[in-house]
Amino acid sequence: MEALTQLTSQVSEISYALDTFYFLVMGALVMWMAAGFTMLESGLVRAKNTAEILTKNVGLYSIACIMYMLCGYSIMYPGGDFQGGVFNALANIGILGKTDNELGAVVAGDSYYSGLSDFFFQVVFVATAMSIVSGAVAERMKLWSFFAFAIVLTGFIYPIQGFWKWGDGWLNVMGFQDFAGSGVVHLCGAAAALAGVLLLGARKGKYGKSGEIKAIPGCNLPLATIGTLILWLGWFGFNGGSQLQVTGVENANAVALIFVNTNMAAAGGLIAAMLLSRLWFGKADLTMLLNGALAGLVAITAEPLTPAPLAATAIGAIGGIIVVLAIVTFDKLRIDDPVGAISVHGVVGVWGLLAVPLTNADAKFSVQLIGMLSILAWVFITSLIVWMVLKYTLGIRISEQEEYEGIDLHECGVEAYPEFATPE
Amino acid sequence: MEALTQLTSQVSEISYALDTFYFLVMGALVMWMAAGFTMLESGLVRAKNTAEILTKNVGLYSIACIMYMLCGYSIMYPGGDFQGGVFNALANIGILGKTDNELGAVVAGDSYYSGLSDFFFQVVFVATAMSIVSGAVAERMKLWSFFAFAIVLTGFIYPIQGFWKWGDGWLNVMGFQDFAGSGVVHLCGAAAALAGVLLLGARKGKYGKSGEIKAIPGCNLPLATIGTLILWLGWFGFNGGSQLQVTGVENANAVALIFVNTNMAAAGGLIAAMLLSRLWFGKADLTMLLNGALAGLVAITAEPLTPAPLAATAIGAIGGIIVVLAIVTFDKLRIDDPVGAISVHGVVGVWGLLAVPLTNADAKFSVQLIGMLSILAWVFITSLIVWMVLKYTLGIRISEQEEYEGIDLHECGVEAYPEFATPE
Amino acid sequence: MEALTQLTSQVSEISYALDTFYFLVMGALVMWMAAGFTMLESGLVRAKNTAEILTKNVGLYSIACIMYMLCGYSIMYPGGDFQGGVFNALANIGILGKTDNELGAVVAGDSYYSGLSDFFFQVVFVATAMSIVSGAVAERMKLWSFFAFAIVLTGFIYPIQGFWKWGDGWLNVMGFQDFAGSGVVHLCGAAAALAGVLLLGARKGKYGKSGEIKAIPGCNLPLATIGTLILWLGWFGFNGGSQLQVTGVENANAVALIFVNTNMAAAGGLIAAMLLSRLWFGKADLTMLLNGALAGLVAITAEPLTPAPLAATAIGAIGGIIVVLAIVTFDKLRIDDPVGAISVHGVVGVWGLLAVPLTNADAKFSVQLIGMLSILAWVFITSLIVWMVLKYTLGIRISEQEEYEGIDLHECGVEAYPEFATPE
Amino acid sequence: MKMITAIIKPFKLEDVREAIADIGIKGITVTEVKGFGRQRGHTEMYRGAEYVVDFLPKTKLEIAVEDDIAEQVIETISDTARTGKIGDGKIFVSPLEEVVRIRTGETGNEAV
Amino acid sequence: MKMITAIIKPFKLEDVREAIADIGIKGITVTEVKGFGRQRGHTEMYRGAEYVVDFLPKTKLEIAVEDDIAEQVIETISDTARTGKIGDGKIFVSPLEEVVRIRTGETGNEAV
Amino acid sequence: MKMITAIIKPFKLEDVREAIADIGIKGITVTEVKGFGRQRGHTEMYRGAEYVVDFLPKTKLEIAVEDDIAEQVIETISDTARTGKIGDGKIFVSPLEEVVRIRTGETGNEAV
Ligand SMILES: Nc1ncnc2c1ncn2[C@@H]1O[C@H](COP(=O)(O)OP(=O)(O)O)[C@@H](O)[C@H]1O
Ligand SMILES: Nc1ncnc2c1ncn2[C@@H]1O[C@H](COP(=O)(O)OP(=O)(O)O)[C@@H](O)[C@H]1O
Ligand SMILES: Nc1ncnc2c1ncn2[C@@H]1O[C@H](COP(=O)(O)OP(=O)(O)O)[C@@H](O)[C@H]1O
Repeated sequence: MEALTQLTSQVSEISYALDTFYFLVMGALVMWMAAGFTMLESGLVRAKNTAEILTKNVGLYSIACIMYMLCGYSIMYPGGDFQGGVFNALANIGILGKTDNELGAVVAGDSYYSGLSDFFFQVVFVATAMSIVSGAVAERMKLWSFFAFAIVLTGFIYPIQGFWKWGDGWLNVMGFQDFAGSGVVHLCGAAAALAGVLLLGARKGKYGKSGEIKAIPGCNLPLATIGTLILWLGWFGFNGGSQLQVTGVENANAVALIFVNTNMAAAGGLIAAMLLSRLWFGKADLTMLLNGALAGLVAITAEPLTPAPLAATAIGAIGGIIVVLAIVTFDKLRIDDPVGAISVHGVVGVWGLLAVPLTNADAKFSVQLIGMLSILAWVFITSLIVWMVLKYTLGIRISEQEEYEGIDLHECGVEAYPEFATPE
Repeated sequence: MEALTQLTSQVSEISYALDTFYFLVMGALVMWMAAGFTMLESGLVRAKNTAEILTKNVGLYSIACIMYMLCGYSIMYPGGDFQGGVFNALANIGILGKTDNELGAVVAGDSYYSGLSDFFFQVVFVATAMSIVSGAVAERMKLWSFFAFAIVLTGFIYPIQGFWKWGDGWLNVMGFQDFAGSGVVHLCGAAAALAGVLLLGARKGKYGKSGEIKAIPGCNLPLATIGTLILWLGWFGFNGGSQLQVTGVENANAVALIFVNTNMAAAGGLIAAMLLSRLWFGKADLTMLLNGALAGLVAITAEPLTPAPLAATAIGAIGGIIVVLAIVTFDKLRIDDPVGAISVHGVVGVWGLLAVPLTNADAKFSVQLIGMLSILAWVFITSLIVWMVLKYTLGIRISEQEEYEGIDLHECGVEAYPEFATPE
Repeated sequence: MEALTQLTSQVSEISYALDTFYFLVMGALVMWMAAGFTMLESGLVRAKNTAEILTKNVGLYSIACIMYMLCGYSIMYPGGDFQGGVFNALANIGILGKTDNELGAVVAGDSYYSGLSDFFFQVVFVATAMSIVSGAVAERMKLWSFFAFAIVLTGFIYPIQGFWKWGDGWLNVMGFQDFAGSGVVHLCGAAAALAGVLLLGARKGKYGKSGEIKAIPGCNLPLATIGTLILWLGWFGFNGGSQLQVTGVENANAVALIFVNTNMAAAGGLIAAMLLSRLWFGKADLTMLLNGALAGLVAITAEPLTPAPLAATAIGAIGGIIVVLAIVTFDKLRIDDPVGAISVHGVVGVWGLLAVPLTNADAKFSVQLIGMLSILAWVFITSLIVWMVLKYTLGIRISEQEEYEGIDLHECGVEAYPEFATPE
Repeated sequence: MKMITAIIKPFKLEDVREAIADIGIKGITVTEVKGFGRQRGHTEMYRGAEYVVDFLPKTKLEIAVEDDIAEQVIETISDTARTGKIGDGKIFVSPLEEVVRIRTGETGNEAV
Repeated sequence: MKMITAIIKPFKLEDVREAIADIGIKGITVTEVKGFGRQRGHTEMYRGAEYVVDFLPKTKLEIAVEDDIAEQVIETISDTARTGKIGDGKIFVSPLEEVVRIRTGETGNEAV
Repeated sequence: MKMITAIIKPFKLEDVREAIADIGIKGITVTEVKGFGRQRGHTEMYRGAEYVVDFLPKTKLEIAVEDDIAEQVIETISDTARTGKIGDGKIFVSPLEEVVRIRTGETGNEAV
């Protein structure tokens, strides 16, 4: 009997280890998305603004990690059994200050993975939300104002709405469905970006005097492509990890289905955007294909578990269509988003949320709508306020001269490609 | 007793979860190879054809996923217990249409990983085969004809010969050994590429009027290098995942040995190609080193489990020698393969298959030869027919003018590096 | 009872598989660091020396793998139960020559992961150490002398001091603490680099006649950035895998904490370097931020398990400050290190080792100092001897003319960016 | 015929091109150059070391014109490219003995 | 002496270079330029927005020659670079007062 | 006024620039060019195929000067850029009829 008890305990330990390990691997994949955003955005801006967008991306990731550790995680998961440990770290620098699950609780079935692995997984999500903003405001925003905004978004704005759903707040109670964050992460990032872009205005030269839209081509499409493929890979962690547990036949099957659906949605989005772009513009505009794949990924993120693979492909494909339409529409509205972030993460994020009821019987369209609007309103309004404050204090826009010469020289002091591209 | 039964069931669940998770992680690594091919190829073509090769690579990956879901998987694994679910997805869009293993079957020992994880792992393999073609026909093929070919290869040609071996078809019954696909994947891709290249002809300017071979240097070697390193990393999934199970001491040891051998073969291939290139050409031609590493990887893929690490290094090193000889020979034969794909995956794929009997007592040289020739003949002939049909319908080659100006402008409408390279 | 025995054995098998799998995944992440160093270094040199630095990096990785297989592993772990198998591979090419743990030993609890998975994990560490050297001697060293040095470092110098600590040698017995290798790996690489740089001298044009320091900007900062992010990701494997086991609640919690701390230290290092660089130079010098993140990672490597996350952030941040100071100081001392490798891995490696007693009660400052000095002295002196021998045989420095025209043409025969950058 | 060579600030290229198209000029050849003049480059820091960028990016226009409109072209360029700040650039006028249009073989004023 | 400046289509460079080498010319200086002439650039779409590439990539050759072979060089370039299609380019001839070979200090026809 | 055009080895740019600044020259325009002269390019191997790089990277300086200092400038460039090895480059001198400083509208010697 004792042998059996010991074995039972051993089995619990293995199960705990497997789920923790799964969580960490998925989290590492999501962390890798930071590289994806960095490369995508640096490929879609001009050479003279490349060092700055790189700086913004690595900087925001670091800020997000620190702010989420300091307060974001505690705000988002106030009832959790772990956040205290992290939060109290403030008071317990050094050896103390971390408590994780103990064997007894594990064997008793109270916890099935390490609390710190949960923190790790969550922290890389915040960075994702903030990365979305970075692309939309590219090529014209002051670096330090951007970082100031990053502090507020990752420390407060994001965690508060994150709590509503994932911290078991009112949206969750209401039955709002957002499996891995089409709303909580992607729409959130896009809403913050939209507020910033509206205040910031378009890049100089983007819209002609007589109203015409001018193209400002990205300077390095291989980087944009590897960025997209990194995001595609990372998204297996983003969605796959959101199952939160892999142990058990049902969980394992779920994670497998999520991987398949995530992949199919991206493929569907890419193909749809490619065909539409070919029909509409006459050419297979690579940047639209890349946005199409990302749109597929965003679309399936709200519910990667209930659709069959073919349905997932279709959901992604619709995302791919929407994103092309949205990009062209925003351009017509003179909302200048150099990388299409608001279209990909915002407009398609909305599509993802509203598509959940199509395959998930537990979801209600009305509730999805309420959830979507709540996130949008909260993030947009609070962001707008923060951007406003920044505008009238630090200022958010660089000078015309600086914009002309490139932010790199003015904010970073270095050129990204000193031997290749001549700054204008 | 009940406790024991329950524990047994729990242990089965963990084991199932571990194997599924292992499969998914390995699959994600193979998916990452798509980025490897994309970067490798975009580094080895000229700037003016870069956007198109990027487009081809992300497009073919998406097409491969969709075609393999629609019919490829069912063709390749007709007797499996899962393909029905995927295939029937056609009829069951939405909530239905996916069935995976159930707890009972798992505890009974009938299935040890999720069927969908198998699908995921298999689907990324198809994309690998198709990626091989993309590099060989680079810089002169029409984009849409390439995609048309991708549909046929990934939906039909590849799965049929895949079935011969991995679907337990006649090659498998005969005792043909191809652990992870030196033949089924790599030789397959190379044979399809060869057929295309023969019909397509060389790039304009590759061979002089008086018969001399001209070099057309790749435009971005850092990209080619990261592409190779991505493939190297992804190959751990490619070979390591082909053990299909990690649970159990024997399986775990096998996967570990495969990782070690895969790594050593690549190292051996790179060093051998480097030394040969130094002796022959007087310089350490980086592109040859990269091809050497890939050759080592292709060589070990047919049998990464029976050689000891030192033997694996030698098998890879011979691959590295072969690839340099093959590249120079194909160039002499005026078979123009901008990235060396036919040499790396085809010629060295053959070497990999024929080397199996050296370390695996179960393999017979004659059977390996039959298997190799069957795959080669099947894929080459069917591909040739498809390319022919395309040639006389859509056309496969861009016009001389378009080739001169670069495919990017004509097929994609964008330049890959608008600020750096002046198109001719 | 028999059922129970069988189940116990099955559980041991799963546990063994999980730990082996964990080890392999972590090892794959460390292997990926090779791509990180390659990209980082190729981004920070000039275009004309890029093909060579790529060649050096892929070449050294391959050499490290082969040398470590041939003798390094046996030297470092002489008492292990596995190295014999690898070493004897020399005598047993082919089917024999590999022995791994057997079921009996596993159930008896004698071994909990595959010996080959350990070899895999260890071999990628050696490559890391050698990669550090490559950056510091960039843009002026002869390719083949570099490779000759790589043979000696990875086959002998590294394994001998590695044995002192991880092979249970005298430093370990003494209580020296170096969890994942701030000393054994990073300081080791930096010490070898320093010896080389001192003999080699600065790049032509780095220091003016009148003593002024000239900047030689790196040519491709997006590559340097993705290189850093790859290293950041790979470091989860580097530190996370050094726990050596994930099974068990305690181990799983430890691995999770290591992931969190590794991430936080990098974030702290980046932010600290950014702020210091802003205050000191007036700009957020991107290359300093990247070095700051790496400094944070090196700093936490000696002890990622005892600090709480906030303390880890602080340890990393101090690393970030130190690295900026060190880079500027080395420059003043006219020790020319194009990528800052000696500062990042050497100076901050020392900080990492000496910071262990701050959070780990088992560590003694004096012992840390002895360990640090021993590693430094051993590696520096032996390296200096090897570099000397090379200097007076093969020669270590390229000619002034070659340096002017770029090493690429002379050593590799190819240009990295033939269409973009005009060689001077 | 004259060859008018103008060194201007790169961001004025578009305006200048339009202005001289308006007065009937059909052909221009443009080169990216680096200029060194009274306007001094900026000092940058890279990894803590100073880094002087002495040369400034400029755009060179070459325009072959018939003698009688040379004056007008010079004035147009001068007016359009002027910002009044240092670094506005210069215009050089040199004699041109012959012009050939390769496509047709026409020469002289016909060919301009 | 004359300075012959030719603007040609980039892909004709190799042919022109060979043709003038055949008539004994040993020195050429080549610059990548952007040309604006009768041949108009193309209109592209990027993310749904139109994108006019007005300037076309051209290659500029500068060749200093002795007076007596100028005519022959002009003809050779003209014949070799001609495709008969718009955008073939132009040749400009201007006077050259002095040429110095830096290596030796030779001047005049000796130095060409 | 004269336009002095010098083709030099790129690594001599810095020295030449300093030398002519020392004799009072304030403006230079620099272009990266490819040169074809007596100095031949090198033959490379890429993937086993030969690969001749015919053109060598050179730097072109254009300096407008007043007539009376032209000689001195030519000598300074010539002396500073000389290495005595093949490929040192050439200096071309051509007449300049007018110079305009865009910022102020000044012309002639004033504007140089
Ligand atoms: N004497 C000259 N010869 C050749 N180019 C010149 C000369 N003077 C000026 N330039 C060119 O004109 C550009 C603008 O000159 P600058 O002296 O800065 O303008 P300004 O005197 O009108 O303020 C310089 O960067 C250089 O390219
Ligand atoms: N008047 C001019 N001055 C300077 N460059 C010119 C002039 N006219 C033409 N060019 C150059 O010659 C190139 C070819 O001119 P284009 O008018 O297209 O040729 P064509 O008239 O022979 O068809 C142009 O792109 C431009 O670079
Ligand atoms: N006749 C010429 N016309 C135009 N440029 C020339 C001429 N001769 C030489 N050059 C330029 O000068 C550079 C150096 O010429 P080269 O013949 O190699 O030098 P040298 O004769 O002094 O040894 C060439 O690369 C080319 O750019």
